[in-house]
Amino acid sequence: MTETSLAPATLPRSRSLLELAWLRLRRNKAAMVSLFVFAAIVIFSVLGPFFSPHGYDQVYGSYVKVPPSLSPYPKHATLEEAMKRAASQARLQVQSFETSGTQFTATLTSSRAIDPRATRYVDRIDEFRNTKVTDIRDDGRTVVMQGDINGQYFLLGTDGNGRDLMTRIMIGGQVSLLVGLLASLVSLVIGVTYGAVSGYIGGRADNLMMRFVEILYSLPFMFFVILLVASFGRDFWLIFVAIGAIEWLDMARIVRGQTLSLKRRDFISAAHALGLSEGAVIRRHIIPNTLSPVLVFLTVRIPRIILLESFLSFLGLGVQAPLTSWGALIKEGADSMEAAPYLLICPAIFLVTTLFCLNFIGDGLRDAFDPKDR
Amino acid sequence: MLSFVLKRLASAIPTLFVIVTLSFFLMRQVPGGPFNLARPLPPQIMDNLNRVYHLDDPVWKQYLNYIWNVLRGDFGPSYVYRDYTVSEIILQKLPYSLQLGSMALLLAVVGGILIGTIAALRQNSIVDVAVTAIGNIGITIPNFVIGPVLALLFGQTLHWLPTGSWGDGSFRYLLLPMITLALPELATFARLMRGSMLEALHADHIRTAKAYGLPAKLTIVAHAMRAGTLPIVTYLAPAAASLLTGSVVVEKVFGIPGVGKDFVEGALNRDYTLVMATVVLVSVFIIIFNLIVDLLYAWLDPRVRHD
Amino acid sequence: ETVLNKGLGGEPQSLDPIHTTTNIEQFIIDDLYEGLTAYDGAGKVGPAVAESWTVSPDGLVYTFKLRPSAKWSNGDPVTAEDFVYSFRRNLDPKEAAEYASLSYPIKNAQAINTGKAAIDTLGVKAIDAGTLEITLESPVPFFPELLAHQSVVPVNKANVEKYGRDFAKAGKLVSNGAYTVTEQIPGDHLTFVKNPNYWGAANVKIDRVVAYPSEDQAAIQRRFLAGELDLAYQFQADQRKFLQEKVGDEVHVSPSTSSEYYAFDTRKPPFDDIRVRRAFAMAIDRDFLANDVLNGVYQPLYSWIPEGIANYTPAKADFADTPQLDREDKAKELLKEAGYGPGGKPLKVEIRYNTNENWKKVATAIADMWKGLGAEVTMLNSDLKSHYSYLQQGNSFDVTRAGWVADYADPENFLTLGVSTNKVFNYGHYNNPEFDALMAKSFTERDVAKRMQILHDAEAMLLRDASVTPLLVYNDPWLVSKKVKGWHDNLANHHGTRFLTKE
Amino acid sequence: MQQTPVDQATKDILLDVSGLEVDFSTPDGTVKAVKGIDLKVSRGETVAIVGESGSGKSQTMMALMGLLAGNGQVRGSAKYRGRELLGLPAKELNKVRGDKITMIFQEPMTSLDPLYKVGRQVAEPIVHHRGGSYKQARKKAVELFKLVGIPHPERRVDAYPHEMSGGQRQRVMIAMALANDPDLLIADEPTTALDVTVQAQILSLLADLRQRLGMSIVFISHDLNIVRRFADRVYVMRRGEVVETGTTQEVFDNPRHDYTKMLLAAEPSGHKDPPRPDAPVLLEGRNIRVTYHLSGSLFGGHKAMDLKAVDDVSVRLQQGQTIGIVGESGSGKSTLGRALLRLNTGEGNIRFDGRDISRASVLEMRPLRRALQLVFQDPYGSLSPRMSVGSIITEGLRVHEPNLSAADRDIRAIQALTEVGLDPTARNRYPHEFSGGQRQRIAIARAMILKPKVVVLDEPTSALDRSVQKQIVELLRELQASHSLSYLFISHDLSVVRALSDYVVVMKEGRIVEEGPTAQIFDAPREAYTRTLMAAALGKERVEATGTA
Ligand SMILES: Nc1ncnc2c1ncn2[C@@H]1O[C@H](COP(=O)(O)OP(=O)(O)OP(=O)(O)O)[C@@H](O)[C@H]1O
Ligand SMILES: Nc1ncnc2c1ncn2[C@@H]1O[C@H](COP(=O)(O)OP(=O)(O)OP(=O)(O)O)[C@@H](O)[C@H]1O
Ligand SMILES: [Mg+2]
Ligand SMILES: [Mg+2]
Repeated sequence: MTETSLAPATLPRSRSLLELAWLRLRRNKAAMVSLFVFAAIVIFSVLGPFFSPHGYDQVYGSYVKVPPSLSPYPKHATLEEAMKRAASQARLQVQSFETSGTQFTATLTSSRAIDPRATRYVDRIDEFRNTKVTDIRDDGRTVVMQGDINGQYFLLGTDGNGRDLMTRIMIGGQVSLLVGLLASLVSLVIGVTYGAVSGYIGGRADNLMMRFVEILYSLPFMFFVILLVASFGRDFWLIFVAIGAIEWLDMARIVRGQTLSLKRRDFISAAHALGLSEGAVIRRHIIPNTLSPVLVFLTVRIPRIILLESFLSFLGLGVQAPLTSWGALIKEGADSMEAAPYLLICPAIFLVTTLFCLNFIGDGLRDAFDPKDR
Repeated sequence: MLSFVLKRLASAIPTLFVIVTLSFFLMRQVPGGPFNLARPLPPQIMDNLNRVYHLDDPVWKQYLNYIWNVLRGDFGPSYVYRDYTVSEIILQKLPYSLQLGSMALLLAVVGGILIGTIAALRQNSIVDVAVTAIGNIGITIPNFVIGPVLALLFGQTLHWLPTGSWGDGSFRYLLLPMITLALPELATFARLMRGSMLEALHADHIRTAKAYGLPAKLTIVAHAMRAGTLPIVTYLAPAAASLLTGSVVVEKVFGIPGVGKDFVEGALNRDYTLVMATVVLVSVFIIIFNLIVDLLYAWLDPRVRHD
Repeated sequence: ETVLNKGLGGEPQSLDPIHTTTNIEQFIIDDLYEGLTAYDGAGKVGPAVAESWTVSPDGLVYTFKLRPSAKWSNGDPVTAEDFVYSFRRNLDPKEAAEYASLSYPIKNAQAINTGKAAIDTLGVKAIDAGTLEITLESPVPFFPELLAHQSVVPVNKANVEKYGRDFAKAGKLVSNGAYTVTEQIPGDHLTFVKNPNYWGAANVKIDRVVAYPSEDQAAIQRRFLAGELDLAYQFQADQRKFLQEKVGDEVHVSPSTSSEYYAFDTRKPPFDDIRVRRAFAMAIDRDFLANDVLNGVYQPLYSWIPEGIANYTPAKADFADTPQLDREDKAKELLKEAGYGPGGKPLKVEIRYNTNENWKKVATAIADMWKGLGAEVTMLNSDLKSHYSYLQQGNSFDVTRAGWVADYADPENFLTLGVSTNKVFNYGHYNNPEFDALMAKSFTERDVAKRMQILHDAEAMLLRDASVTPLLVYNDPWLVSKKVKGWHDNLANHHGTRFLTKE
Repeated sequence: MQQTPVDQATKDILLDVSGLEVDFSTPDGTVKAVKGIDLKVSRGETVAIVGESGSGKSQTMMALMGLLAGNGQVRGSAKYRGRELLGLPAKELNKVRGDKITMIFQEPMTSLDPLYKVGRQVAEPIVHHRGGSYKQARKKAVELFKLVGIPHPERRVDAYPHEMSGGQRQRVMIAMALANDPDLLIADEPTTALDVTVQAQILSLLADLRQRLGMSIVFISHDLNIVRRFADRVYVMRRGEVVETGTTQEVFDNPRHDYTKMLLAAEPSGHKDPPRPDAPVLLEGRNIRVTYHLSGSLFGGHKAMDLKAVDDVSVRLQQGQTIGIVGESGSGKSTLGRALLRLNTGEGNIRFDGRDISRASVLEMRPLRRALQLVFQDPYGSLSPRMSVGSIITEGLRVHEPNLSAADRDIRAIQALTEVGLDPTARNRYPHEFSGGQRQRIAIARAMILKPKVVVLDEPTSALDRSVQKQIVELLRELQASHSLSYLFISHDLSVVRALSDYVVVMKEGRIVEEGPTAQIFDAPREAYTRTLMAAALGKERVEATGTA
């Protein structure tokens, strides 16, 4: 194996560390499938609303809390009831009501002459549309109206305000994914840097830096958030400030701990001997070797951050209604978990699936960056 | 070592002081006071209340007063729970939180380490995937879902366990809240453990242990797990602090008389003195546990001792 | 021993009557203390410690005859002196009692409470041990109702003086009600046991009450369904149907004297224009809110004052009987007149509400309705303290959510929110001298029917000007086990345990 | 110490390896590390395996002990007393491993658990296989430490691995391997970090055990002198194959294969002339002291004390000079080397290129690092485990030649690897995927790629076979000649020291006991300690002389 003097061109390329990691990641089936599913969820959340027939804030008064269904609403059995509702708004009585296919015919009566504009009362409710008066009898005291049944799909049902849950999950996904990924990225960058620097410098600086972490740990977070709202308004980006401000603390402690043992290792001395700057030693030697717990911890924290966002919105920070997030949807769903379990289950499935993907990706990355793991 | 501990404890005093000061002023910057009720109080009565509680003094004066009182061990009366001083409230509730929290902590640590180790040993097997799955569910499904579901299932439906209340403090009453409280941390510990175990198992000295025919158990427990628990140990401090000081959700869902609720309610009620007490409580926990963790870390890893 | 397990719906903030503010404490006070008058099991105010009373012709002097058999839990008799002490304590500025203002009708009360008069000038006098005389500043027709309030029950002077601030703790408290408190573990439970010295002890059937403060409504519901609670206050609004399917008539909802409303800021455009306010008020489909969004624990409210107050017929908003669709047409017209809407000035409206699932749902639905008027509606939530302190400091807003629960069953208690001098509660700063005049007049009118008519007119005026628009009235939701007998749903939401029995 | 050749047919065969193949999968294809070798060891026999670095010696042993890395695969057969070891479940294997068969790893530095005291690690297999308490086992450990010549054994059992010198750790491993009186001892380069006196002591200890207990030894070594004195039979390996085998005498006297011939011929030779006397002093350390604070045990035991690892040592390194540093293991050589480069907390006055650097800050030191390089004694530990070899080697270039393009850096890396005799295709592999000798060369390449002025070489050739060693020595010489480099050469291999250095410093217990020009130290040592050192080495040479005659 020695004495090779091949020209560089015929040698396999020297690959960067990221490339090597990617090569290994690609072989990890679970991670690749997860990456795929995750991408699908992202696409679903980002592009979904453009294809959804419902707006995320569109209220369907007739369909409050209807359960998921593969067939369109309105359900046949409810139609007559709906017509009665519409008629009573128009001060009319329903004499007869029939449907055929997607058409309905209703005969309405009143003690006085009926204004033909009464069709708008029928059109007004979500079940019917295109209602026309086809016959007027009894000096206008009886009218026959015809129109279409307005079939609409709510695959995942509707929420307590009569809004399509699926569209809301899409919108919520955008918010949650953005917050979850971005805020954890923020906390990752701050936490890892801070922890590595603190542990690496050690001594007095470390002591001071860790005391600072303790101080941040102990400050009443809720006041911090309320104050943030009170003094800076409700800027969406404040969420990252608020979440970032606390989430990096654990990360910093973990990285610091790892750094303390790492910095005694010979390869760190070797890096010094090469003349690497302190920053480079931390960046190139310390941090990559803390990667395993960091990646794992990160994937564990993302759901926490997503749920934390819903807590922030409780304090007035975070997304404002009618915008929503998975955390908020789950919270809403939890309130009626017995009466309308799908309100909890549907968003939870998305969150759990996402987390699963992130976990497998995280594990995959961990393995990919651990050269001993093959 | 003793001098290290003493030094750290000494440095805790300025730390605490900074925490108290920052919290105090932070709190006063926040809109709304303890007496801004949903049922508004007439101005005359508001004046009386502010006068009685010295809320009409300038903030710096209130601060000095507060510090002076705290130094004498008086944390003041609660603005909301009018019959009690905050010390009474905390001292009355803390034991419940500590009992439940320490059980949950034990469950989380022991369970997490065990599960994580098993998953690492069976990397990428069904067991691993199952453990990962359970862990993920423990982390993703928030406690405000897990708690009610457990209570619904085991309490309301099956009638095996009470759905809530501290009751006589027996295990029957504590089981569900303990699980709810521990689950997310248990899952976190398990995930961390799995990762660090995988790394530890690849170390060369594990090869040595194998070469010397040490049984797998000993190799794993003594050699791999010791290295593997290091990241867990660091996470222990915040986890312990948060578990031991209770959780507002678990306390509400199961009707546990702990201090966890006071953290959130205190803030929402602007119960300044109670909030300050909880801040001090958390900082004391954090400081002590960080110290313990640093000692534990040094004990586990001799290489960091000379720092 | 009969034990009643009760879910209170929240943690009491104090057992000292003068520092209680919510109905959670009211439930406790009802069991522990008894005032001169009190609510019975059906929610009617009647004699309690005061056996009977007389009113002077000018309506200023009330003379109460105390029940000789009324005793403290330590066996001492309840005397007029105790009441004098308690009234003075309630008004002592050093005590800073939250509900002191409720006693302001008493002579010199306000002056004392604001530190302008000595405490012994209060118009409450003990004629002898069994006779109490209360003099008022001006006639208050609903004074007996006031005296049933939780803040004016008596405390035991010796007890208070002995323990100071600690007197109201379990084991120390000496009370004069049907029960005494023997144990309190904050956050877990309170135990009351029957007070053998209570004058009506013979009729008290439940020996012990364990009250759980649980404030988590879902948890209360679970505990009730698991049979751990016999009686529970408050379940989640939208669970009513679900619960009714499950436990049928154990679910009780009965209207309360409360109002859930939106207030418009009348100080600035667009809501300085009455037409805009009226348009917005009309466009709200209150039936949809009550029946579909909140699913049954609320009822639509078209009047400012809810139904049920004795001798009073609420005034309804003029659009109450118009079909929703026509109201919307009318609203659009009004807006057009005012120069808003398509072609006119843009309408940007922000709804403020304090964080709460129900208020969020309501705001969402209303925002959707107002969008139909061509308004651009946003929502803004904050925590309760931030929300109310913002309003109470007189800050400006567009529309805000607020609620009012009557302290006593009189229309005045609602209408006072619209008085222009009321800087704190009148969030929208409604300022109508005519209305103020009507209100002033109502205090001097001694004839009940006439007085009620005046108040009715005032209410109609308030609704017409639409500075506030009522939305819903809360139905007090109770879960009452079949085992509990003697339960009467009532407007005042008073349910003293002494009126109940349990099998 | 001459052994009579043992007739293997008459002895029962203890270990029988046949057709053993080891493959490793890497991103750039499969590495065939061992390509079907046969090997037999009889009772009481010492079999030596010599051969090129990276030829698969260590991996053969790993394979039969069931210790291959995750990406490795083994085929073939390896029988111990007729029992197939390959594919045996761990439980069964554990009855043999550590009890009947023990192994001394090539890199003792990383083979010990950093979290446990060394005494406890030695005790573990004793307790496990022999029973008894840890207390008794600890006593045995102390004895063993004494046996392998660790000073202050009572105290040293309570040291952690990172507190011990390279040689001390190696002896801990040896102690561990001997603890259970094994049937078969696999010793992979067991004496590389030991000075000649200790080496001799260890070897005679092994010989004694073999005699007394009938222990068999598989002895992997680059030191042909030792092999010759110590082994009964020899296998010569190259590129994963056994190219020649026979009794020691046959192989040494009558090598058949070209590679064997080359190996035997490749003795370090020549000598170095001192630099011109007026050559500038490049690096000078005066009164260097390094003290380690040994904390006392927490619960009584022993008291805290200060260990003077380097005690008032001064060295002057001229341009173009090579100073050899020799001395017993644990005498402070490595510590001194690090102190001179300001890599530990040494005190004293250090001047580089006329500049006082003893107080220089990290920042001020940085530009100088390029000129001051170090090859660590423990190459494995000094290579970042998560970096590919390509990036490890070019790391210095990133710092000191930041304008170099990635492609240029890669070309330099290929050059450097080729120079130290490594296959440049291995750039994308990680340190743990190399053999001991390969890692050592990676470490050398990393230092030399920067074209430094002063290099501290801490045992740079200990894991290299003669042929590669020669190549490296030539390389060092060449670079020195062309760039007039200065070396501080720390080594136990006196023949290399003699061939490379023009000045020798002898250390003992942190102090310099003697120093002078190479010839003077080797031919006319003054101090008693130097004399014993030389005696041990010369004794070797005498054997050599008779052997080659
Ligand atoms: N995990 C691995 N992945 C890929 N290749 C490996 C791995 N481990 C060892 N090798 C390769 O296997 C070959 C044999 O290595 P081995 O350690 O047996 O060599 P050796 O003969 O002991 O050499 P040395 O004398 O330098 O220690 C080497 O070329 C090495 O690069
Ligand atoms: N971190 C440390 N803590 C305590 N003692 C140490 C530490 N590092 C080294 N020592 C001790 O200092 C002495 C000198 O060590 P050094 O590594 O310099 O020896 P050496 O001459 O290089 O030996 P070898 O030839 O075995 O490598 C040894 O006794 C060693 O045990
Ligand atoms: Mg080897
Ligand atoms: Mg050394």
